Amino acid sequence: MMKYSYFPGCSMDSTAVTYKKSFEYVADKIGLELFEIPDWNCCGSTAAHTKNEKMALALPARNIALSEEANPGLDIVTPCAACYSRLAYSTYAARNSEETRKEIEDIIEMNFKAEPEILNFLDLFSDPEVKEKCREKMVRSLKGLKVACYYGCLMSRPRKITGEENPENPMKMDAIIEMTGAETIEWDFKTECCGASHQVDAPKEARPLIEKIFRNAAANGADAIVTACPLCNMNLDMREEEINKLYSKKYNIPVFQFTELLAVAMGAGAEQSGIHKHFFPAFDRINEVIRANWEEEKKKAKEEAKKNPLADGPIVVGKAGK
Amino acid sequence: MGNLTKEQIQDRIREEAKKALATGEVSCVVGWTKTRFPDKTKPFFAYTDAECDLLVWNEYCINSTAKYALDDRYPEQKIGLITRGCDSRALNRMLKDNQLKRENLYIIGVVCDGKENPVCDGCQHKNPLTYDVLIGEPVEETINEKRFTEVEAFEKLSADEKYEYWAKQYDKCIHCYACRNACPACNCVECYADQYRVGWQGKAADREQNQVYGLTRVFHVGDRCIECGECERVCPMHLPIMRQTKKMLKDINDLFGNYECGLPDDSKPVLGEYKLEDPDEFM
Amino acid sequence: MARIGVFICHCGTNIASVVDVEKVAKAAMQMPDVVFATDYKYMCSEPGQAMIKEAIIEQKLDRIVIASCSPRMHELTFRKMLKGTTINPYMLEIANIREQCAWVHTDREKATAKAIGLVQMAVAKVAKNKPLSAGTIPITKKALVIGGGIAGIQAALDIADCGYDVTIVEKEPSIGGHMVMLDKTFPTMDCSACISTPKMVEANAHPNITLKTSCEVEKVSGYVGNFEVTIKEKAKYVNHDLCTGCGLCQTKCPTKVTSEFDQGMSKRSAIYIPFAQAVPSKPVIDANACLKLKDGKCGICEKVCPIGAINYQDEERFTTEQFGAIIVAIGYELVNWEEMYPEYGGGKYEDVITGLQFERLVNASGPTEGHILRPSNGKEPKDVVIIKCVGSRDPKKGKSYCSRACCMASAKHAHQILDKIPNSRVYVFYMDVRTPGKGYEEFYDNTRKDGAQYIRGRVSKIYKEGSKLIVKGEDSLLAKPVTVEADLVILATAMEPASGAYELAGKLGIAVDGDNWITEAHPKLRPVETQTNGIYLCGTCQGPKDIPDTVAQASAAAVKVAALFSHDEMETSPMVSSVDPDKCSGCGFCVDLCPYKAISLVEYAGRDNGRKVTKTVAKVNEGLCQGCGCCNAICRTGCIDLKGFTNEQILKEVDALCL
Amino acid sequence: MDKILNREEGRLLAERIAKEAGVNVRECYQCGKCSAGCPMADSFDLMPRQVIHCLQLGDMEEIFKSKSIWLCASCHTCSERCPHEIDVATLMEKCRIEAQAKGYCGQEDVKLFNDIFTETIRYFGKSQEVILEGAYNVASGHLVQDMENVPKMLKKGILRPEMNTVRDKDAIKKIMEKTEEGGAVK
Amino acid sequence: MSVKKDSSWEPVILAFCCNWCTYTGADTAGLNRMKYPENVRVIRVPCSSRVNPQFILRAFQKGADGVLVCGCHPGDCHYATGNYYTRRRFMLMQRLLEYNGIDPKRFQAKWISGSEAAKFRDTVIKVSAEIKALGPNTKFAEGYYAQNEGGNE
Repeated sequence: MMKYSYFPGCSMDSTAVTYKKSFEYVADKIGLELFEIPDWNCCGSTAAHTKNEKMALALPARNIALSEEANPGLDIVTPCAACYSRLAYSTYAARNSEETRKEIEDIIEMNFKAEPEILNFLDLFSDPEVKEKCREKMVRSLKGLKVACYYGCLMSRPRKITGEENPENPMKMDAIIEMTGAETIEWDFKTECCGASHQVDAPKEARPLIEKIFRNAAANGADAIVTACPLCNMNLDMREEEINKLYSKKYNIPVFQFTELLAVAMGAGAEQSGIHKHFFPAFDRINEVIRANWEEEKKKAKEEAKKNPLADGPIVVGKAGK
Repeated sequence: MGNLTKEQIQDRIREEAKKALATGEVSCVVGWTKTRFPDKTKPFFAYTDAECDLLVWNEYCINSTAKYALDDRYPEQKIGLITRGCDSRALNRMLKDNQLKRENLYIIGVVCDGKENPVCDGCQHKNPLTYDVLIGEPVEETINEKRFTEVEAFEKLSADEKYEYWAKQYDKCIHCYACRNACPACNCVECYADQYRVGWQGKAADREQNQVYGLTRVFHVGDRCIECGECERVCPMHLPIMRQTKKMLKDINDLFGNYECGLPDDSKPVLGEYKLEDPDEFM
Repeated sequence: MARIGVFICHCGTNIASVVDVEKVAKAAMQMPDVVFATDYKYMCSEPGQAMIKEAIIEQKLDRIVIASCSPRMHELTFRKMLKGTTINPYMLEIANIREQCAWVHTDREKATAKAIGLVQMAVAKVAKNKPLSAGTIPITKKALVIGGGIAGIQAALDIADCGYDVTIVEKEPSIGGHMVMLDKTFPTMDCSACISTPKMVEANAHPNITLKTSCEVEKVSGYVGNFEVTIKEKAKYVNHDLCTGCGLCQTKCPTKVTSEFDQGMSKRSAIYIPFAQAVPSKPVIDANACLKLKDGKCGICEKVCPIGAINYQDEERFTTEQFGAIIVAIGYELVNWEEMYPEYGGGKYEDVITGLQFERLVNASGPTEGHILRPSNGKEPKDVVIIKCVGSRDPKKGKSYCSRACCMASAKHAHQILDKIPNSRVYVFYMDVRTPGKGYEEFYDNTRKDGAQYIRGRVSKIYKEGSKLIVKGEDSLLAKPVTVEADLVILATAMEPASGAYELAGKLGIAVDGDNWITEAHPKLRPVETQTNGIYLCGTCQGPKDIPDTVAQASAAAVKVAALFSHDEMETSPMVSSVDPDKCSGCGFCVDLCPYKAISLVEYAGRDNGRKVTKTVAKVNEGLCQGCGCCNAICRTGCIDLKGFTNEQILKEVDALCL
Repeated sequence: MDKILNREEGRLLAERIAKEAGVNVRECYQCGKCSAGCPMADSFDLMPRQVIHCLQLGDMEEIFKSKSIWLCASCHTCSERCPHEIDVATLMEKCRIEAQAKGYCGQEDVKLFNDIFTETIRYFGKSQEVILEGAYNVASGHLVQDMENVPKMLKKGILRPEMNTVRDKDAIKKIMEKTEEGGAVK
Repeated sequence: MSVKKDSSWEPVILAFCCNWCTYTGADTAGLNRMKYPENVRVIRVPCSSRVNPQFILRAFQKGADGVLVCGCHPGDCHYATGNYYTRRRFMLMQRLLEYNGIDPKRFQAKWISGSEAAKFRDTVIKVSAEIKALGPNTKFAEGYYAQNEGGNE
């Protein structure tokens, strides 16, 4: 059953345009049924739990309660690591203390049973059925692209919330990316913090965290970093150029959402995957890989039986392209 | 009930009893015979063919035959026993307690069709579980949902109500040990209660001695009780003895998992084993 | 009629200041069967004991009660005293009126009343005491040592030198254990192999020692002085009676697998002698690697063996032998740090190694012939980080205990690196430095003087950038996060009990603690004994320790064995259970219950219905019974009874309580 | 003047905070693994390890006035790696909330950003990144921060001028008001 | 039931203590001069598993107001497994007594190790106070019935 209650989160409607486009493309391809939670609100993010614990529990709880009402029996998926963490926290707190659950109900003035499981997109795409569907839809190979999967903090830690068995070296995204033919590298900053929550209010202190991530990715030979969170992605993508300037580096590592790579491998063009909308140029890199693979296929095909080349060639840049 | 009429069963019993005696290996067959009261039978030892024809089967065949096997723990010849479900569980009990040897027994199992005995209403095993020859087709086993309802109700009383109740009961007890003598789980060679010199308890039939006997008895048979109800049936003062033993059985079921005695498996009495993960209330 | 004497001790003022001892003595005189009662300053003193002995004669006492300190204190003293009198040593009961009365109460009146009550209980009990005498059992004067590391070797040599036979069972193909893998030993920097191999050779050559390598203990039954042990000898595929140890086979063997002895840092052949100084210096075939045994191909060793000692049909064998005592010396293993610490790379970096791997690396007979080289590229490291407490003192990821030897081992490694690699830098991340041992602190001092930089803090992460390992820690004395770019990282990994320790303890019927270390009988006073008589322990199977402590413990265990063997037979405690066969129903309930397997069902000529019959009844093996009384409480007839704590005695005590 | 360690008040407060976090700070043996793995520790004036030490001592003043509790990114690396399973991150958070209630602020910009963030939630129900960044830049005086990215965003259609808000605004307001009445969850 | 509330009344409490853990713990309590009520009397047994349930009935019969059975913590038994049997036995015993009208506070089992002197003291203080609050035990007590001519207790 590929039916889920869907909590997009605030970023999905604004900055995470590439995530949104590519996910919608993939969801459509594989026939995912998503029911957006009606009139959802912000999860409160870092700000709420920095200021007020009850607020941090109640804001996400309203969304869960709405979901229980509108989409009964469905688990909730959310693309954002922060939203995921906050929703999961509320669920955890309510499941572990009846008193807390009641208190939250009193605050939000709704029934709140904390029944649905909270899933992030990596959980969603690790579902065997979803994975199988994805695999069926692959038409291009991203072979030759060396990818560093970046998970960030909130999908890995704390363990009691995420259920991640190995928060030092998670493998869910790697397994998803491998379906596209891209190669995932072993590196050491999969779950190191990128400092997204402090990039605005404490830039001086937080910028080095980004640099370290790029440094380790580069040192381990990554062509690209892949994320599964709008905040991680924007933080790395938007600031790569600045980092290069600030630290006199020449990192040339585009930062994709994992859904973009899935979409591209399923045959999406730029407009459909949003791949050309990155701050740091990402389009060319992926196109090179696809072209190389395509030409090799073509050569092979010619050599073998002079059959027609594959239907899907390199991406044709739409009118919004460069 | 079953596929045979009472008369047919009776005929088959007599036939099997004669067959058993004819082999020469079996010295006698224990069953029931009629008395001068139409609604009573008595236990009966058939040594000859003629005596076999006196064996009866009707709804008044109530006494347990199994315990008679203990009369001769070291028989020179096999003892034949007419055995219902409850008797066979009693035999299993005594076999597990090493009081009998299976090879000394010739068991004629009869699928029971219920007796004029209130305890039969809750019977979960009408089919004999151990036998050499079986009379009647096995019937489907039932589960007694009300196994512990009486105990559960009694548990709800206040401490003083419970005590008062039992005190009154034990005031009646005349210390006759009929319950012990009828019980298949009471199979010691020499009962502790007869060992006056050690000083386990006094001889007097007063409330305190009766209480101590009553509770000690629960501990001695509680994890071996096959719920045949013989103790209560033979009690001349009509003490609700089963209400005590069933309490222990219920607690065992609650604390250590499903438990029923007298089945032909290799389970041990609960107090003779332990599990590391047993609940611990004594921290 | 019993004639009981009661003796109330003042214990100086310890008892007398709270309890009115004279009043207790007076009250005792009124108790049934008491014919004499008195008080005295110190009952345990010479004059006190003399007074008791005198009273026994004068008053014709046949049993006594002493009200004094805890029986755990002086019960033995007074029993010994009674040995020289007309009274059996077990016709004694002690009322504990010090620890459990005078010391815990302040109200003189109430305390005195309680003391009288306690005396009353003891009087009631002693009236039912019976004379007991200790039995004797013969002793098989042959010891089994399980484990052929330095602990086992030392213990075996000491026992053998006392003139007794010893068998060493070792699961590996050679004895030697961990010590022979080490390069140097702290703090003296002796060559470890040079001091341990002579012991190995001596053990092999000793006329009283039998070596059984590639063997494991399969089953143990019996009791002190008379253990029956089944030993499993694994298939070696080489007839060691024929083999001369020429080693031709291992040079010709085409299959190479990683060497256990070199901690995975070199290769060995499928038919192999584990290391150059191995004892016995004869090869075995590794069935998991050998082509012939796996696929039926190859067979080269058989062809080249000049003696025909190769036997591919070899099978495991079981032998059963009698032993009088067993020493457990199965040692330790290092924890699997790769699983515990993904943040240290979880094993994916070749240049992150354990201390034991470093020992092989720095050893002249090791894979690099003693040159410290980075496993990844064979180059000499300049910046080396040593991390302590990897798996130790880490209740979440590893073990909560301190592994004791690593502080010194790490200091040694730091010293060796600084000594062997000019211009090298060593950083030691530590939380505490523990050097309790002779010459240890001085050694640590010197290591620091050599230039080892100690940094107080636990390392949080190791990762790789380029060819360097980035080690992230906090310098907690600076209160600053610090980073070291290292070429080599050595982890001082925790010790844990050898695999199979738990199972072996089960076979032997001895206890292990929560971490599976074998538990000693008493942490202070019986450190090399186990709770089972006749089974001793030594070395790291009891807990992490270094070589000096291990060897000392081994000799201590050997003395215990020698002391046991110095008698032809031994006394057993008479306070054991026994069965009244006439009352016993033979239900066998007690048999399964007994933790020592001391009870069995036996045939007994009894009577039933006036007829002679052969009954089946329970019988207690007094050599095995430890006197716990578990069987007593479960026996419905009460026919099994613990001497010294009989049903009758305890019931009388209970009765006396409430008089 | 020397720090006086045996002050009851701070100790009781520290004990309460630790209890709320479900942590026994006495288990900490100051190994420093938390600080060593902390991504923000370079900017901390008090190492996470020292925060725990102050909690052990009951020296809350030191914690409340520190920057560290504000700069903590709640990445939970410390809690994950602690050998004694001390939830350092949650303690940091509890200390920060407590400090705020007591009127301390070791890092004005962080507080400001969080305040603006919660205000946007109060009024719109959803986070408004444009308003958030703009309001923060004006309020903090960092006028040009991140502004170089704005034209790019507009050009690529990443930022849209239209507003995204919750329909049931009262519900959100009520949640905010109700939660601001009380403090920590029991 | 009316219990004469005589303030000077002290309960009689019997404690069966295993030699290796609780008896040692009680000795240690003495060694450390800890204070607890006088009304507890210890009977030393080698192991808590030596305690026959009949001893407890006997104690109540002879007028004990409370009975304690103390042994090593499960897993720490000197004889390896004895206290696991103790645990089963006395969980059932406590329930059976309750079923017969005896307050479960009057019969308790506790695990107290040799080093837990303070736990021994605290247990005695607590149990003693609990039983004092319950008043004298008349149920099962020998002679009580005869004296009171079957009167209501």
